[in-house]
Amino acid sequence: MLDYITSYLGMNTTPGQAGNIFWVLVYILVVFGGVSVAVMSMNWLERKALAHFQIRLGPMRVGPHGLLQPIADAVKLLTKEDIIPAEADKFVFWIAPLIILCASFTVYIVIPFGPTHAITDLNIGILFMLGVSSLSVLGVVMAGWASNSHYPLIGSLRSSAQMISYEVAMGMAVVSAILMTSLNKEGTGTLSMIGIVQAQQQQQIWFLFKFFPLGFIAFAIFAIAMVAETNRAPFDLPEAESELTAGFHTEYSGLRWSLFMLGEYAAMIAVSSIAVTLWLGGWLRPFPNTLNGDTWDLVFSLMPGFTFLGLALIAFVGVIRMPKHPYFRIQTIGLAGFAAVLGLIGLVLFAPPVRDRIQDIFWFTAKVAVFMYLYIWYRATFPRYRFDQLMKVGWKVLLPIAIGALILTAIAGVLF
Amino acid sequence: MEPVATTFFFYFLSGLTLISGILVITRKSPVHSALALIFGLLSQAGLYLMLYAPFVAGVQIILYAGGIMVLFLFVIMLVNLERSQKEEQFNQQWLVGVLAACALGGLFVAVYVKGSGLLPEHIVQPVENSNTQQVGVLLYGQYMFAFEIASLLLLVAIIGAVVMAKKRI
Amino acid sequence: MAPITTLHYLVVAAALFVLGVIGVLTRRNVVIVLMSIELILNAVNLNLVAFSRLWGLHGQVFAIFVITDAAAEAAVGLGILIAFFRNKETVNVDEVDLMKW
Amino acid sequence: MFFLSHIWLIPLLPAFGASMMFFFGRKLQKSVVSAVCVGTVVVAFLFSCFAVWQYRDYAHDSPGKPYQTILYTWLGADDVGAGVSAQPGLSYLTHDGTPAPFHADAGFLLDPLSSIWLLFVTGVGMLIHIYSVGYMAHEGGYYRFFGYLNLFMFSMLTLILGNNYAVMFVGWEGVGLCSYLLIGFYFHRKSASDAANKAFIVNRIGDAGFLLGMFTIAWYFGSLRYTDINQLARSGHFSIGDPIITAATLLLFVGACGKSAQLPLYVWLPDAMEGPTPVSALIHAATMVTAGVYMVARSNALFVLAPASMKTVAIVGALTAIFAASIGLVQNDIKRVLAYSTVSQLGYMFLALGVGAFAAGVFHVFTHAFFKALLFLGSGSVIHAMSGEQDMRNMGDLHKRIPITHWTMFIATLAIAGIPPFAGFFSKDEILWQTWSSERGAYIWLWVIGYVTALMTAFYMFRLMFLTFHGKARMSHDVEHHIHESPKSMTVPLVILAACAVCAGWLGWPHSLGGSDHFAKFLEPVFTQEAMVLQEEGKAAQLAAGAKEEEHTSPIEYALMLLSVGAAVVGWGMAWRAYREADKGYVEPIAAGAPSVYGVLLNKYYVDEGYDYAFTGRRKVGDVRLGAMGLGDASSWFDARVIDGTVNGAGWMTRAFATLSTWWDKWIIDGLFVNGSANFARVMSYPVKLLQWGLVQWYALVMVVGLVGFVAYFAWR
Repeated sequence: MLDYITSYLGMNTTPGQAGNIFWVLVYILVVFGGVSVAVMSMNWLERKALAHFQIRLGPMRVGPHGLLQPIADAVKLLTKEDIIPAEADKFVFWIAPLIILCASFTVYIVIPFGPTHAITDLNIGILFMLGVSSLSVLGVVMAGWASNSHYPLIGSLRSSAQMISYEVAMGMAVVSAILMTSLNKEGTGTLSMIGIVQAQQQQQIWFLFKFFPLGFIAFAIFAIAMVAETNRAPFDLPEAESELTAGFHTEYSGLRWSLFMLGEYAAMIAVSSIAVTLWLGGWLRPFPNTLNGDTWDLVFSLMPGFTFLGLALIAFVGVIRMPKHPYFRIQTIGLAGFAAVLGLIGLVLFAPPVRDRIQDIFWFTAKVAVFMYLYIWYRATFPRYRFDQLMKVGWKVLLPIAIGALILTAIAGVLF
Repeated sequence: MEPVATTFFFYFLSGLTLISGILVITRKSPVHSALALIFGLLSQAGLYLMLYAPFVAGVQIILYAGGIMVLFLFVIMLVNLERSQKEEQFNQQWLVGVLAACALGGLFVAVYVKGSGLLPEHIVQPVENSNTQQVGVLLYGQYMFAFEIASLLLLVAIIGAVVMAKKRI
Repeated sequence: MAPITTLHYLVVAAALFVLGVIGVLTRRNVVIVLMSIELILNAVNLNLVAFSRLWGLHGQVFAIFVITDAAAEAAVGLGILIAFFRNKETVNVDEVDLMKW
Repeated sequence: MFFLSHIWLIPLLPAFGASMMFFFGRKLQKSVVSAVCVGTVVVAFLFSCFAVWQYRDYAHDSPGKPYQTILYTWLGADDVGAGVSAQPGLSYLTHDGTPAPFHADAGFLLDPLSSIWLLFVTGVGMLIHIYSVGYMAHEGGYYRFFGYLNLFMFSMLTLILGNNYAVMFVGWEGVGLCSYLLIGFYFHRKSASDAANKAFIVNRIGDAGFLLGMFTIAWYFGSLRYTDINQLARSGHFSIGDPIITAATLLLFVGACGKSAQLPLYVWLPDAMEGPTPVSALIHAATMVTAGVYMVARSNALFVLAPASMKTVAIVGALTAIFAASIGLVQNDIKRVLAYSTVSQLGYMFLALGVGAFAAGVFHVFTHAFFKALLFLGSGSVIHAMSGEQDMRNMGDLHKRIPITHWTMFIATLAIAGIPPFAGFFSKDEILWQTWSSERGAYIWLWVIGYVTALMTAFYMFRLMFLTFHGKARMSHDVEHHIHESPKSMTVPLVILAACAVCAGWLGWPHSLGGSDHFAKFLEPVFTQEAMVLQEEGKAAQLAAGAKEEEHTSPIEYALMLLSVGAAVVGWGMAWRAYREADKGYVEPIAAGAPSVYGVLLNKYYVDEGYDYAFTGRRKVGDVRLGAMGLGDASSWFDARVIDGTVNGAGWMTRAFATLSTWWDKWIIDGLFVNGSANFARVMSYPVKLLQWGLVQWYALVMVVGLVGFVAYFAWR
């Protein structure tokens, strides 16, 4: 049993390919927990960031600077009464959020956090991701239909049309990225996520900058289409609260509603990691060509530690600026403890064995985090589209440009 | 690499497929049928994976589950089916139909069993991780013409659907 | 248990095919008839992919073509369905009998 | 060689202007309209100047070699050259039964003859366009007028530049149409529309002749191209006086009579003065009416082979000349005088052609174009000044009020009267001299007629001058108050034309006066070949003009010159005596001398009335109608009695049959056969119907059952 467990550590591949059930389960647990934590912190981050965009403070009560707000929300949602409308189609109503959740989380099977840090590596990975993430529209549609009410129905109709429309452009952009992977000596590309990142490693360039600006155009199209794909602002018509009170999940409450939220944020992270994998070189560290050499490798491998120390510093400043009043003593202590934990993590991350294993994951996560922040930024900045404008953008602007970029990429690939 | 517990997964997935098929043709509400059909499709994708056809599986998921079924649900929502749900779901000659179909199925099984000797014993084990390349080579090489014809067919289908479904052209 | 041979897949496909045929022959709701047609196509696909394990990849390529045709068929069929519903306010196939003399 | 190889662009320029006018004219500003139309014609003029210049280079080594460019085959077989019936397209049998392909190709031809026409048509046309800008400034239908003018330019240039009779016929009909449209420009005036109809119908008679002649030529020569025809005609295969060629040429001459207003088809031209004056100047004096001359000169190779036709041409020309001149003596409408003088000058030209002096005829066309256009424009300017008054009896003493018009018209009068060294002198004298020096006998009378005509011409032209510009002022006061000189755009063309009227003749300064006849020498190549043909026929006397300048510088020529100049001066003097002091209610000398003659002349020999009796049938002879309207009466009677009777009878018969067949149809056909068979079929088909249930699922079920049986059969066979 034990050696079955340790046998995996020797082989340098993903547990799925190694066929090692134990480590597969471990990875699944880790990823699932990590994504859930990420979603919760994302929730907090979004509220705070939006608040500061709008010159507000945002959640401040629960915990220092509302750090514990997500936990409070979770408790509230879990204990809330779960209402199913009388006229609703019970079974579909019940299963719709599950579909979305499964669709959003199944994707994580193939997301490569590092050369060996993925649950498994399907050789149709990107295809699998697109397909499974496109399943979530079924959940949305069913939720809207099952509620047997007008707003949700309209919302789900909108979302089905919107998602199908934008999948086309998205697929085109992805294909042009996959085309780039086949520009090697033997001329065979790959669909597997890890393979794509390794292709960028071999070609010494992120696909974002390949055949500039072709790669960039494809990336931009994907970056737009993925926002529409996840029903986020400015494409959040299916849940436009100003038009259809909450869109397809108007009738939902409590746990199911939280499942919707969980699925939505998980899908956001998933598509962002697709973008990172395809164009931003996945787990590769930035500037591999210009800033190379052992010293630079050392510097970049120390990055994670410094990051956590920086977070700890911020938290510590927060501790200092905490009002000196008995009411706030507990919060001050808690924040100090939080800072201490962050600092400790940072110190641990400096240890050579840890940092060598951890830095791939760090870079990947950092790049995804940038996208997450972009999501919030869009939501704070852009007004919502009208539906016909949305369709027009999808079919008449994005799709032609994507096809053109694809063709040009093919030509460029043949020429150079 | 031999996939784990082939036998179990085969029976599991095929059972899921058949059950969902039965649900599809028996449910009253079309949405339930669609849901069942989606499950069937997904489990069939699993069967394809077991048959070392990952690309077909992916296409199955994207096109069928992601595309066609969404289309179905879309139409089901457009078309108000309240009335037809209250009505009789099966037509008059349903018994004859069932009998004929069952006869056909039995005939198929009999023919398979009878002709199973014809199937070659050895199973070509296609290397899984180059499946997509091989399919692509076939698709764009030997079946190029058929591929173009299929794209033309899709175009015609799009135009036809628009013409028929649009109120005013 | 007995190893899984191609015959198993063929039998499953046959059963699925029969289910589809039953749906086509007996249901009155056009939408479900269309879904049953999808079932039939899937049974065929299963056959093809199963055979492709014996005789090379041509079966899979053909399966992809079948999926394409299924998409086209669904689009046109649903278009017809919508047009028909707009005219007769029903989706029952045995009320489509204008061709009856 | 750009311009030469693109001569087909010349007609297209005015055509473009015309199309612009007809499509957008209604919306365009007057300035734009005049810019477009005048601009196209100016460009066409420059273009043709360059083209002719380049033609000089082209034909430098072999003078008179026609330049021919064929764009495409317009109808018929598309082969170039002698045809074989195997070629695609229409083909027909020529007179000797050999198949020939009919090719009327859109081809264009430039040789000295057509280049002369090209130059003065575009030149005079350009001047008249400019003139019209001023003249029509206050008229309605401005764009319509200019569109018609441009269309006319297009047709005329097509007529000139075509390389075969078919294209020429297109232009021929085109100019006919345009003259119809322009004569009837004031269509709201009954007289104008009547005149337009008259012109069109009379022209149709001529066109019919032209068409028949064209067919005869095609049937006889197997081609319509000038080059082919000339080649064949000069090859010497055909004897002089070949009957068919004679017939063809006579038919062509009928067409020429219609277009160029010769006896007996001249009647339309005086009435054509109903149109605006620039139109009279351009179409009915300078260009269109000379189309007949062009056609005859163009087919000279045929005419010299038919002496009979030549004689006909000469006689008709001479008679027309004196006839029209005699009418012109007494007319009072200024434009009608000019119209009759035009007719008689055309008669001169045909006289020249008829006696074989083609070059002289063409020369007269050339000079006449300038001074007659000038006269018409001047009269237009006078009418403009007199605010629409056309009757000379109400004019007089205008020479100080509108000096430019006066002097230019005076120059033109000198020219037409034949006072040296003005243009008319050379050409007219040339014609007279050729007439004299052609074969003796009857031709001497032709010379006499020409001479008398010259006298009359001088008389009525100076009569016009004196009545219009001198004598006492006879107009009413308010008219007199309005008299004013015309605007620049009208006077400038007058001056230019006056310059031409002075100088144009010098091109043909005869050898006898120590000049070298450039004009004839330029035209020589076109005509000399006939001279050859005729010489070996021994009719040296009928030699064409170009061939025989050298040997005739006999004293008789000088004598004749003096005579004709004398005639002009005498006519001048008579007019001076008669009309110098013309005051209100003056008396015409002829009216004083011989009132009956005066009446006859004033009523133009009652020709129109005669035509009304004979042809149109507008007047009855006794109580029967002859002519067209008579035919109409007869056919209406026939229609009312015979045709309608037959129709009614047929109707009655039909009804009778219908009742019968109704009964048969209802009871036998429908009852027995149709319904019977239908019922029979229905009864018989009942069991089969059970299969064709009309439900798709039922069909599917049947299909599945069939499939089961099929598979079962193949499984356990």
